[in-house]
Amino acid sequence: MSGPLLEVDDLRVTFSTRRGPVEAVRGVSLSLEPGEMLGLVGESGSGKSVTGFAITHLLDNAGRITDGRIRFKGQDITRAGSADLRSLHGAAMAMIFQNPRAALNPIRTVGQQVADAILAHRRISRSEALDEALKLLRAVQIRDPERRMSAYPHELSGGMCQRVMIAVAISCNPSLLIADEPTTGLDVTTQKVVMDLLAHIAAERGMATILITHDLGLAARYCRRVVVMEQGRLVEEAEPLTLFHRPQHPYTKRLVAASPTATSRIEDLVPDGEPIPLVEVTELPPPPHGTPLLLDVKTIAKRFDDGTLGVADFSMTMRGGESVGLVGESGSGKSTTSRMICRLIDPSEGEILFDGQAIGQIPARDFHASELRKDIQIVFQDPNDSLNPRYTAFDCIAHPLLRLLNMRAGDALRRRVEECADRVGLPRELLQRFPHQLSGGQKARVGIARAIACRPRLLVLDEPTAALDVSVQAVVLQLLNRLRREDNLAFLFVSHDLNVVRMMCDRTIVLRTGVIVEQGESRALFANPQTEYTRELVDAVPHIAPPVALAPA
Amino acid sequence: MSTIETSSTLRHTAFVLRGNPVTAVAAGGALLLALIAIFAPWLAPYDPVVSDVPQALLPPSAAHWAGTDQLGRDVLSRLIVASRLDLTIAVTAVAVSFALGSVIGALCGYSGGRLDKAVGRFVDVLMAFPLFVLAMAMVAALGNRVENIVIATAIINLPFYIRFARAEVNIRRNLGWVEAARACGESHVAVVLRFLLPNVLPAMAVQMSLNLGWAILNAAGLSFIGLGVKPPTPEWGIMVAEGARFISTGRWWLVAFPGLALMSAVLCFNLLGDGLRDILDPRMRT
Amino acid sequence: QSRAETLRYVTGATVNTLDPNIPGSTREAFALSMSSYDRLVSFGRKQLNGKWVFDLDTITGELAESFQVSPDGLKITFKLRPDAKFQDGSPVTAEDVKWSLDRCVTAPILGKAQLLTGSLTSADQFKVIDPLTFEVTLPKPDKLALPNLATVYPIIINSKLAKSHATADDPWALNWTKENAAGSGAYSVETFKPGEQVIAKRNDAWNRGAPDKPAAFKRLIIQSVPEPATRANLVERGDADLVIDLQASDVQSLEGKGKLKVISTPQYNAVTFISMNNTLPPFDNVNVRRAIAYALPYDDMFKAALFGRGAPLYGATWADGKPPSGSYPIPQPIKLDLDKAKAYLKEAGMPDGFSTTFSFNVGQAATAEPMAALVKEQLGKIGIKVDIQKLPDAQMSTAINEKKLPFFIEGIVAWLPSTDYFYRNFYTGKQRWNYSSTDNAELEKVAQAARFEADKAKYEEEGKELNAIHYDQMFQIPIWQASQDAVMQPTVDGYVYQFTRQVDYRNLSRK
Amino acid sequence: MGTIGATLLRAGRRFVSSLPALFGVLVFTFLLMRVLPGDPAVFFASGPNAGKEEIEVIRRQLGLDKPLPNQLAIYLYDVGRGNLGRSMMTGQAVAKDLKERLPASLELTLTALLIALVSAVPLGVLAALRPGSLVDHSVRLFCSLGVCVPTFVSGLLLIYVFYYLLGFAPDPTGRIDIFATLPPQRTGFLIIDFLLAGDLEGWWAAARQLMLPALTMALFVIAPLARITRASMLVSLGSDFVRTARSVGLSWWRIVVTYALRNALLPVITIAGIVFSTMLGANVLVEKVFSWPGVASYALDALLVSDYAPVQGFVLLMATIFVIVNLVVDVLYGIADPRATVA
Ligand SMILES: Nc1ncnc2c1ncn2[C@@H]1O[C@H](COP(=O)(O)OP(=O)(O)OP(=O)(O)O)[C@@H](O)[C@H]1O
Ligand SMILES: Nc1ncnc2c1ncn2[C@@H]1O[C@H](COP(=O)(O)OP(=O)(O)OP(=O)(O)O)[C@@H](O)[C@H]1O
Ligand SMILES: [Mg+2]
Ligand SMILES: [Mg+2]
Repeated sequence: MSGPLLEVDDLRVTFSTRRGPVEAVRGVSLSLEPGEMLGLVGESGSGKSVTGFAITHLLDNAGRITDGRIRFKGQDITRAGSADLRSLHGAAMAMIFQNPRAALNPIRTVGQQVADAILAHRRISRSEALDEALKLLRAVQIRDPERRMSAYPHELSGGMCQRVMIAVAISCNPSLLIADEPTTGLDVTTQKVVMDLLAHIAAERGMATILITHDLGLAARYCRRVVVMEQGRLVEEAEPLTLFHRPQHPYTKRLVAASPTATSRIEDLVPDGEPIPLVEVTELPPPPHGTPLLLDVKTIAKRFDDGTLGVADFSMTMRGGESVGLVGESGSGKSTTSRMICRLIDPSEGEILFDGQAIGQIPARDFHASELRKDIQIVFQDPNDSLNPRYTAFDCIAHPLLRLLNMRAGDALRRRVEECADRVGLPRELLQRFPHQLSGGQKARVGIARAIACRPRLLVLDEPTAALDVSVQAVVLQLLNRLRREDNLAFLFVSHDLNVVRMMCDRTIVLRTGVIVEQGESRALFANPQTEYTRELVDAVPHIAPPVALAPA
Repeated sequence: MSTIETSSTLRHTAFVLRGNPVTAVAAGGALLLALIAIFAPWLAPYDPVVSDVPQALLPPSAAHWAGTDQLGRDVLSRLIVASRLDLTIAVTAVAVSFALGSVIGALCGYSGGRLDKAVGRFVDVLMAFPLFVLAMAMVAALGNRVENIVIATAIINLPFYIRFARAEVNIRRNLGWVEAARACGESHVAVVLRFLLPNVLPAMAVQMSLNLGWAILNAAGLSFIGLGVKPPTPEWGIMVAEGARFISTGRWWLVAFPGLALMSAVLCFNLLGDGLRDILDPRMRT
Repeated sequence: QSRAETLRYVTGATVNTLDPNIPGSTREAFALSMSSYDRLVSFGRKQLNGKWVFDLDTITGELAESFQVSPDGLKITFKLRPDAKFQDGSPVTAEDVKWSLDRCVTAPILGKAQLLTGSLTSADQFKVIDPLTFEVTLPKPDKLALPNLATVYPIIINSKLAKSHATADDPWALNWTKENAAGSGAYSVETFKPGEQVIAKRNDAWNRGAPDKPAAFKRLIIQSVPEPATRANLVERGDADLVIDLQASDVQSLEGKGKLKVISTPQYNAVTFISMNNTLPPFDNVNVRRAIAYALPYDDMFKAALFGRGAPLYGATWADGKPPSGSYPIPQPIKLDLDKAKAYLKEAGMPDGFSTTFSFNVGQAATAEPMAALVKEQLGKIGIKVDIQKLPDAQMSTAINEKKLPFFIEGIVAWLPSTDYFYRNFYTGKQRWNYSSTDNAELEKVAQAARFEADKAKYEEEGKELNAIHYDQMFQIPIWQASQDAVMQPTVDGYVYQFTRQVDYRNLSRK
Repeated sequence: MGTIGATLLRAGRRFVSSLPALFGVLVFTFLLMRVLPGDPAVFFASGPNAGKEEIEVIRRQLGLDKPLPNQLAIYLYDVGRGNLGRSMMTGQAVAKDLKERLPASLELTLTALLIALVSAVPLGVLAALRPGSLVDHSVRLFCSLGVCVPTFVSGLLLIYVFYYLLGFAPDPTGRIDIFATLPPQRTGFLIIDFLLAGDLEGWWAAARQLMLPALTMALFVIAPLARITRASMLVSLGSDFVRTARSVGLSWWRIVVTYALRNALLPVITIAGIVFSTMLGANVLVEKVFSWPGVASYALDALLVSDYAPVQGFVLLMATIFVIVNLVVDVLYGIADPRATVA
């Protein structure tokens, strides 16, 4: 075969929506050589997925290719009919989706699903197809594939599901694979394994791959060439190293800066952002001797009604103004711990002292009436569901003031709310909006404003930026950092992004299945992990480095 | 709420209606029904209860657009006046079961545990009853007054609302904003009543509008077996039930017109219910 | 047997027991028992206004070949038919008769209260003379003794068969007879599905029919179809042979089409009332009752509820204001006259009227509902506010029994419709059937005297006296005798209106 | 397979846990009946001259002379022994009556449900394939029409048109033409018994008889079924796994049926279960109109005359069926949805 495998020329995609047409992709051109892995990065909503769907003709009914051409193996497939599409799909190009569990039919065994895909393109008997499927499962390195053939997706872990998904996608040996954020939602450790597998298979079978991701580090690690998208346009195309070290386009520059790396500092995340008075993290004034610990958690444990042990034997201390990180893989008990400390759920055992007062014994049911309620506040993981859909931003921020400080509606309240909004950088005119009218970053700010409205002394942050874009994350992190310094807030910062924790926290606690495996001063801990588990976590974090995986073999 | 909210609600509603002509028609129909019910006494061309036996069982004519019944009463007038009672029965019955059911269901869904189990048992008992028989028995026991028909209809609807509210609250109870409300110092009860409940109402409102039609039919069924509203009060269900007796003698207007009235009311409510889903869903707004 | 030899009869109610004595038996059960069992005697028939109806005054033998009343009227001797056989082939003997009648007056069954009205109260009164001779002794001569033996209850049961199913708890085998017929009647029950249908086969050995022949139809299908409109459809399409209890409007239309035979007879032994409880204020005031009697829209009710099908009992003119006849019921000289009604109300001291409730039962809704609406409307015109109450049947009978209803629609049926029987059973005593709760010493005295009155002329006089008291006191308002409409295929012949207000299948044949 | 075992286990556990509800129904009905103002003794002592004495006799027979707690205890004891009492109305043991009539009701309800499902599912799918289209609107309209007409009216109309005017349908008098010979009773379901007896003519007669009433009932429940089918079909058509199926080029049929529809049917199963139980109790009016010898009309008649035992028996039967249907739904669900067994 000669010439590029795929050529996209000035592709435009328009969606007809309630408010008229929306042009999601506005003139994208790219080309892909056989066997190449191309990274497609950009922020949420920049049109990455739509580009992928347009190429594979999987757009919603509402979407239409309005202009441009797609050539595949030299053939124009822009307006391919449904018959052509059927042979194209799967056999020639395939797609892997973000949430593997949802992408698999929940009531069909994975073996059958792989076989379905095979049978769609090959005239063989079902039992032959099943044999073939078994081979594929083996190829994607599923342990014990014979048994897994008759498993349902819910019986598999996320990583396994993604492997099955890959098996489905490669079942007919397509020459083009489009992987749309294949590892978002997976653990850092799983993410690495899955990506390695994908790269390996693509290389082995000579499949060209487009890797769609918003994680620059990931793209850098696996791709030779990366294109950057912004608002439906390609803004830059380069080799990863070039891109990271010498970004040309301002957008790319912002993106690169915002991506936390093993060495970045919070101050660096937003190059042209608002200037923040720099205070050295390590130079916190040592607490005067004799002041009680702000938080003293003594061997708390949480046993759920169904018997699962969420957290066991967890102890920690915090001083005022200190920032402690809590990391661990999914399900390790981070949220459970933070909710117990926040007194939203009751610990089954142990004691919690706040500012010297025992609060562990006050039932969570009654804690809302406690004096200390306003001193411990929480910021939630997903900004989308952390705001009451029926409250405006103003109402959200005013809520704790009304309840906890007994303020009355009126000028004083308005001023206080506006002040909070100002502090988190939320434009005042957004205060009258409802959550669905706010962007993710704006919602996160409202959530933070609400949490700091009562001037708490301890702020628990449960993955406050996990659902945000890197650039938004950068701004939010910076904001949090500033607030902390200004108010001498103590942070309990929960996250699974080690780079973020390293930047934000003085100390870090590593949790695994509800038990502390390691803790210590953040930089030291990450530079020199003591346990295997922590080392794995650290290693799995994608770094911007030469693409090792695809180094010419 | 603020004026911004109201005007945007209006705009949004108008938008949904424009995009969905069926809902628009249904909404128009429901509005018309409500108007007819309100102005019934002035709209009815004849007194609905005054008999004129020599004029009995006349087919539709210029004087009596929908014919006359067994006692020579004008069917159209009776239909118009009946709308009031029927809508009242439907609306109050549904409102009562909705009010009770949503609060009980929400509390159960939020608290879980023993309360949830106990109420769940109670709901099971109610659900296991053949509902129509339950309604009949209750009306028979309490007497067939309008209030009792309303109560019976409300009670047989109750389990559905409890379950619905319970399920809706249950999936929301661990959401961030619910915990946030608690972190803002709200007690559990306040969280349920002031935060969760308003948020599940839209989904339930849909259910409600579907039930409105059903409540009318239920009253009609009760009338058919003789446990409906007292005569000579006009009521669609009774009129249909009485008219049904005359099908075999070809007096079609006695069943056709009340049937049509019943049908259009139920249809309006049902279609409106589908549309309401779109209007009330805050996520569909911009 | 062919379709032509089968009679398919559809009805709204259902046969619920094969023994008519069981409490709760329906009219359909009565009707079936007329054919599945024999009694000692039966009523004759007569023509009235060109239609055949039962005749109370001619009693003919059924199982009895002949019977004799002693001159003092205290002994009735029956000679049984020597050829009479039960359906299992065993002969009918005086022993069986004795057991059956003993059962009727001793067991806790419906027959007991009925036979009481004929002075038949104790087993001692029944005596077996020889296998074919049977004697009944009466304490007093009673006109109604013999007719009572022709009613539904005193069925003659195959006593050996029944006794073999008796138990210590149930010496009269009631549980068994409920589901099994052990009689000598014209039809034997083939299948019995309570609430659905009964299929009966002709008993070819039965020869008590007109000129000593078995019944005409070889097979009977008695089927329950609750929806009256459907019953009308069935007979019109020829799927059913005979239907009664149709809606008046359907009968009217079927009659109009002229394709079917429609025989309408007023229910001579039944009366429909607007009833008032004479012990509850304001109906304890005779003037209030009179006011009501003149305020009812009789003609409208008759037309709207019955479509004019029946015999009105209002609007008569009594020359010199005296009852023209001593029979019961007779048309009353009352009609809608609001001025008179108002005058009576004033006299009662209630010129502005009062409020009351007016009840009827759900089972009667088809006719009662329009009546109630009209009553409410008319009474409203003289200031009486009426609240209509529609009660489920059981509730209605309970309320009537407890004498709680002030004002309601009800009806009565008498199997032995003689004047004194009506007055004694429906106007005296603290019992359910005394709807008006009448307690009138004069009436009671005359009625009791009439009971044993042998002289016909005197009896007529006493009857007139009772009717005069009734009119004067207006205990309740008899309004009409509704029509019994039987609609049948033109080929069906021999329909007779029976005291049971049901069809006697033995009378019927196909042309 | 393990999953089926687990499903059965779960179903068993669920059955045991619904026993208290059954008991509640039992007691509640008992009390409800006593609260009814009608006195069955008075009603049934209806012969002329029936006086206080007769009423007392009947009251004793019915055991109504005892204090309420004793009555309840006796009733519970009897029910425990499978004795549901006697019906005054039919003079038969209630258990026998119900046993005879239940197959009629079940046959009717199941057929109606089948008709409803067979029409509702394709309609719902059709509507979901092109949401907002004319097809979609017509389906919604058509379905709503069905819910708007009370069953007794649609029943009478169907009879009038198909029996009286056109003569297509057999006379609406129960389950089988009165002149037909019944098949030997095996299941109680006529259309099955006829098949077992190999009597095709009889089968056809029974099926024809069943058509109109089943249609009447089906019309009433098509709407909820179609609506839920449409909704869940929309959800599953928009789901990620359908997109996956499209991305690997499965055929349209396979995507719509095997992938989307099979998933969409899960909620339909649940709703169908609820619909079935409500139908069984609520087909009173249809049974009345078609002279169908089913349990519901039996209970209605009993209720109107305050005949306690049949009503109590009927309610208990319905509640039991409700529980069983729930179990069946559970088991079906467990088979159809492998995830269900995990919970
Ligand atoms: N079905 C649709 N109807 C209307 N607009 C759509 C539709 N799908 C996508 N869009 C719009 O197209 C734009 C690009 O969306 P796309 O899903 O490609 O973003 P993305 O880069 O993949 O983002 P993410 O990282 O969040 O997945 C967005 O502005 C989105 O609102
Ligand atoms: N209400 C509950 N009942 C039973 N088990 C629970 C409950 N909540 C959490 N768990 C279990 O407790 C463990 C810890 O959960 P937790 O939510 O604290 O994890 P996490 O570290 O926050 O995970 P993630 O990173 O996915 O948010 C998990 O195994 C979870 O399944
Ligand atoms: Mg995307
Ligand atoms: Mg968590």
